[in-house]
Amino acid sequence: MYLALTDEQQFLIEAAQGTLARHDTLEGARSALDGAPGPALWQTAAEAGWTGLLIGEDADGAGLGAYEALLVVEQCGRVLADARLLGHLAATALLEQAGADATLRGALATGERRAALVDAAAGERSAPVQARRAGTQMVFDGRVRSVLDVPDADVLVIVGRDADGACVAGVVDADADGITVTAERAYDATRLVGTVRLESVGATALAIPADRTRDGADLQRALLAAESVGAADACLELSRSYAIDRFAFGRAIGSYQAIKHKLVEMLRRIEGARSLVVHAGRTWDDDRAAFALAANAARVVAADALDYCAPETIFVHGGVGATWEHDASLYYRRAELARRLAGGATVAAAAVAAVLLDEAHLRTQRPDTVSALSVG
Amino acid sequence: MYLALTDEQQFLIEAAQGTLARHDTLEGARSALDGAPGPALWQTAAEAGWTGLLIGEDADGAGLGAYEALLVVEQCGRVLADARLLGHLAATALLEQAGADATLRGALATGERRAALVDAAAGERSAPVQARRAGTQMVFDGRVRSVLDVPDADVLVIVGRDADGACVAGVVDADADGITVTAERAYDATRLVGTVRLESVGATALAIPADRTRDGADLQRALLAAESVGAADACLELSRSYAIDRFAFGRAIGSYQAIKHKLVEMLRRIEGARSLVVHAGRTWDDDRAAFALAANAARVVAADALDYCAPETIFVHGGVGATWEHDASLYYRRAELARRLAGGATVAAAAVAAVLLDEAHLRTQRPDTVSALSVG
Amino acid sequence: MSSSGPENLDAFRAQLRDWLDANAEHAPRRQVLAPQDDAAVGRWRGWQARLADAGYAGITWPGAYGGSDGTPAQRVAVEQELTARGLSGVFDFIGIEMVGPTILVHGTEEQRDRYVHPLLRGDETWCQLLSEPGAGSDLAAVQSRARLQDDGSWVVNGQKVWTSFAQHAAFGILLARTDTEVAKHKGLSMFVVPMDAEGVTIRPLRQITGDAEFNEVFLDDVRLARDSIIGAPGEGWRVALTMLGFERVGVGSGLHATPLDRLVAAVHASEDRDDAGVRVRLGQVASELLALRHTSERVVEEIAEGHVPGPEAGLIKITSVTASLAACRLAVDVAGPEALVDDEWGHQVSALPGVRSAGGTEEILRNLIGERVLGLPPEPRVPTKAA
Amino acid sequence: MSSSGPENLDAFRAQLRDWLDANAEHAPRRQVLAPQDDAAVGRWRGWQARLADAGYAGITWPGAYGGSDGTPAQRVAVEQELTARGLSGVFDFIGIEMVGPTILVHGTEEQRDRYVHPLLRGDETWCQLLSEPGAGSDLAAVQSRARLQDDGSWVVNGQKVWTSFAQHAAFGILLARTDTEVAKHKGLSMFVVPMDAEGVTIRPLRQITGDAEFNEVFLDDVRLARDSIIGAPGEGWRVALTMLGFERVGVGSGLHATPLDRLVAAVHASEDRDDAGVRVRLGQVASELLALRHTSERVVEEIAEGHVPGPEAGLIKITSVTASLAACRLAVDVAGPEALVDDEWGHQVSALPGVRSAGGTEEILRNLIGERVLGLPPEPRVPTKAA
Repeated sequence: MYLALTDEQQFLIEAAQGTLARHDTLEGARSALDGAPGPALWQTAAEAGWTGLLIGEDADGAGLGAYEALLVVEQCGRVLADARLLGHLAATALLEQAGADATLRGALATGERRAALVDAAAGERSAPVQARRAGTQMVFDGRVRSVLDVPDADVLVIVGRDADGACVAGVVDADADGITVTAERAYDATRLVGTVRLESVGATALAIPADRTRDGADLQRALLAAESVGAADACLELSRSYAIDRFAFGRAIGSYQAIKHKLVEMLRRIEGARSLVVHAGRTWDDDRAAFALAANAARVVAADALDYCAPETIFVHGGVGATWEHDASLYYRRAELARRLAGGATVAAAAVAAVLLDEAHLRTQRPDTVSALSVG
Repeated sequence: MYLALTDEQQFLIEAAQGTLARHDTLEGARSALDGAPGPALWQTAAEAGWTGLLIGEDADGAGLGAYEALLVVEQCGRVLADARLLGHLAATALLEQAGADATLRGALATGERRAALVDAAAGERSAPVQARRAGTQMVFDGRVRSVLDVPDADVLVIVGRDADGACVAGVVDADADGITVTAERAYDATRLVGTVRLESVGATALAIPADRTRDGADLQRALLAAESVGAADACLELSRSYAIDRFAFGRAIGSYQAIKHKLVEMLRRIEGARSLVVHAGRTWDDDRAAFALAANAARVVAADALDYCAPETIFVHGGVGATWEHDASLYYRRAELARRLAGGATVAAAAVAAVLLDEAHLRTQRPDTVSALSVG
Repeated sequence: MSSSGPENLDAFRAQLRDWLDANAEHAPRRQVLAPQDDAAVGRWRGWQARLADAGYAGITWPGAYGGSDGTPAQRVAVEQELTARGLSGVFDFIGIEMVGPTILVHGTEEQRDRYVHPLLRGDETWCQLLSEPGAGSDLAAVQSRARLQDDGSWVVNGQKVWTSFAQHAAFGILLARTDTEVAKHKGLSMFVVPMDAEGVTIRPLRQITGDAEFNEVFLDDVRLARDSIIGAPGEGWRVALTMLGFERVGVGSGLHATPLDRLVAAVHASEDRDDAGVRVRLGQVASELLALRHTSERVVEEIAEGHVPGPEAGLIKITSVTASLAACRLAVDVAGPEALVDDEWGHQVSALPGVRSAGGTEEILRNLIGERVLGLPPEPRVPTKAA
Repeated sequence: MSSSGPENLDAFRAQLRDWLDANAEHAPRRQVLAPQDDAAVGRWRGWQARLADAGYAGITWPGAYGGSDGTPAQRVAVEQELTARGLSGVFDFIGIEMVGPTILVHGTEEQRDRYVHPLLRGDETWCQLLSEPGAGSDLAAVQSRARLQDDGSWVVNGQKVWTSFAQHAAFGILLARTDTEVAKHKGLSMFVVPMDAEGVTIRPLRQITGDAEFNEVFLDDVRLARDSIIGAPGEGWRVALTMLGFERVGVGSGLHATPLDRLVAAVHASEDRDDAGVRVRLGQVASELLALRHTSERVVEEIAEGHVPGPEAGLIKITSVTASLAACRLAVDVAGPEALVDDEWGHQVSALPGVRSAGGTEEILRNLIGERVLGLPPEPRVPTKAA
């Protein structure tokens, strides 16, 4: 509902739906649980131009903004397609911002190579990745768990903290000395996550202002939010169809308030989350300083929306919803893992509070500061 | 439901209901909001023998246990009667445990004098009350906010921490030097709460083992839990009657699942809370070391139960539930204030975690320790 | 003001800002709930007249009746600029959002001439006489009777509840039963009632806050002129649906929720500022409030583009109440129980439960959205009978 | 064992403890869900036989059929002592808790002699053939047909779902329609089906965990002997109600929820042990688990005192699932997402959503309790027609 998209955005969505429809991604998600290889979506993403969405036209990218990336990823989430875009898009956003080497960006834009983001900020509880400067290089040490899309990635963008506590970023080939990537088993088998160990890894420093190095991690959270909105919406659609078709005690079960109100609650949560995803998409281009708040808030509300919709979809379906063969179980697996990735939804909530309290603190120091929040 | 009471306990409940029915406590709660004096229930409590429930028969008390006190207070909660028992019973429990002066206990048992408990543990966020020994006396310094029943109390039982961090208790007349009590305005006008300031207050030391000095605060939380169960049960009864009598769109509203399932949810929460109140009552006599866990868990679940039942009772009633004249609003005021008293339900949850994690810690030190929790 | 387009809107907004710079001193500050004292109400009505005279009230209404022939986008711009400055809009939102548009649609030319312009300026304010003790959300069950007299006038008897601002209103818009022989919703008609007519008694109904935001209104043999009916006899249900449709469009509630900056300031000022649990809770509540704000903005954009939002816009009300209540409760938790009796948070804690049922219970709203938006089948019908 | 009273109970318990000291080595450990491998099942069935031979299964059943003529309090004592040691009880709880008592009530003398004792020992285990794809919670809508043959035997066709342990069962208890000319619930009858009969096909139904806890059972022209009917033809609904009543008494679920000590150990072992927010969450979840435990204990006490708990005991199941799920989710949150794929927590995260709908959806349970316990009016009836 509440659509306010440009024609180009609408076209992007429809093209994504068409592209994804060529794969049976749900059956792929199920068979992957039994060890079968999932559908090879990376090539599809490359052909559709998604791999280069955030890379400039100077390097064969589409030169689009986060909003378009979020719209594509929402469609992927709807059918549980994982094209390894969450790591790649977050990493390429930082490379683009740093104006990194055009050859590298070109290879990433066309999908010839695949990138992932290694940022301990994605898991606030981990010890931060340590960074020190050595000539023109940054040297990184540390260990980060459950990094999205990192197994088999070709290029790593690493974010760490230097001795002064400032955030710095670097880029390095994934097979460079000192990098060990171990794949983790994932509850949602569409996912590719791994633990990264960095031992004196020398990387090319990226020229990004300190207050913008977290944009990659925040973008990854916004992408997770968009994906969750898509998945939650698919849950609502599954539930809606079943509630109309299934009869119990002489009536369609959707005529009972218990079911009907539950579905409306799904809709309410999805609409709230979607509003924040849209808002995050817009701030990326229009007001980057506000992006962190928007992205983390989107992450919180979207994770809660999917967290509600996925298990309730099982319950609406009664016993059949809890069977292996039913798609509801796949969305449930998606929900349970997704809310814990990139540091988890709780860390995103803490990040929202941190932005707001830091701003309040500044206001008490300089009472004349006008806050974006004073509106409303 | 699930009654498993002795005949004596059943009699105590019925007697309490009869006694309380002689006052229009709900109308009293409403008119108190406009500044009218509430019903004078202290005398009633004294005549019913409730003031001496926890005081030994050697000092004219009933010599009963916490279970009986909880049952009486549950009945008070049901009709929003506040007889100032929460401060008095918690304070007298510590005096009884210490074998304090029989004359003092006798005056408290008969209701001639009224006691209150001043324990900063009731509000974990407050700085603790400082205690030091001076001869046979304890000297207390500190400030505690929102102390139950402390305005106009005659006797204060104070719990503080000495320089070693150990809990110690003392008793003192409320008009002693160095004590300042300021009444606070209360959202639920049946309540009497105040801020206590202690400046070098000399008090008679109470001989209570350090690990039992918190029993008073824990008992107060259990009493709040019992009271909340009574209030929540009354909310369910209000809602139930209305749901049966009120028709909308040609049907009693209780026939709609949205209303029916809400009322069943009230029942579910109330029964869970009641089980913990019963359990807390039993452990007081049977297994005092387990009382802290039981009392704080009861507090958490009962606060949540009332927190659910009171506003939902307003909503079940539609617009009329939100009017000044309707009793639902009085239970809502009770819920909002009660969950924040004695440190608040969140502090009780933290206390539950502390008990469990401390025990887990001990188990890792001495793996052969058998935990009460290993059952089930 | 009749042409639209972004350039025109920028010019409109610039002009509006200049006007506000010059006139804001006359505006009452925006408050969560309207104050009940007469002086404050008088000042607020004066501000409405000033807005109307400058063309900033009834923006989309026809110029012939005092409106500005403007666009929905301009209406939204006024709302945004007022909100940004923390200023109130019109006093009589019932008149402006619901009664005025309804009279414009269903009223006679004489009725439009008589009522619309004084309504717009706040010279005559309005109240709704719809709900009854036995018919809250279920308006088709209305029992108030209007009996046609031989001279074409009507005599009304009945009781209404949940009437906001009845004590200030010049007129009420009344739903009454004119025919008991037909199916429930077919026997209703809509009337204009002068609130000073003989037989009208207003009894304030106190809310949990202690304020009397609503009233009960008793109608005892109230005589109404022949031309006081809006639409034809028996068309009352259709007129009421039109009016409730306008209520839904009067979104706004999402923009009027608990201000996030005040919640953040409350946590910042408290001892719990650095408590990990409190920070996560703040982040969750703040995210909900932000979701609410941006959902409201999305709906406002829709309207600005000329779309009429679907019933799902009603979900904003649910989120508004739940998120605002969560915000208030967090603020009280960090400030301590005494905050329950202050004006900043305590008043809202008392007011919000009543807001949830205002304009129909949440259950009715969820039924409506489940059936109209999600296409779920209705409950089985229980045979209805006329009262 | 026929006399009761506390002294007798103490003696009973002492004797039981001695017996457990000597026999516990043969008992499988208590687990949240039953294992599916044949060796484990065999061992568990052996333990059931041992319990039965010692008089610790079917305690309240008549001695004539292998029971112990004992009291409900003794039955509770056995449950408590097993739980305290972390030991499993009987393997075939469907047989012991539901089928056995139903045959004792509605079966013929011949049926009791034939079925009850092997059932008690676990020599022959049982499954339920009640739910169907089109009749989950709504059993009266069962479509499986049993047609009477000229020789008095029956031929059954149909499909059943949610059948636990069908692959191990010697017999199933089957609800089928024997008369399509009467109102829905009047045309049903209950039968005993040998699971190795020709025409019976068992298809495992995998759950989210990946395990096949349930099965679909297809019945194609399955011929049943004349004496396989339990009760009279057309009495199936009454027999089913009796059986579901016994199910409700088989409380237990609250005692089998996520073990609190393991949750506490998980938090204690994590980096988040000192995080204020995590501690509050642990306190809340732990309090819910404790409420669940003590509510279960209260119901068990009721039973021990000879009362039959009301339908509200079913609420324990709801709390059990919600509190257990909250506990598992907290444990995974502190341990990290990899814990989702381990056996300790991940298996439960997968299993619990299915438990919630097992034995009827939560909506049905809430309707039942709302109507039977709170006395709320039922939904309006939709006219039913026979299949």
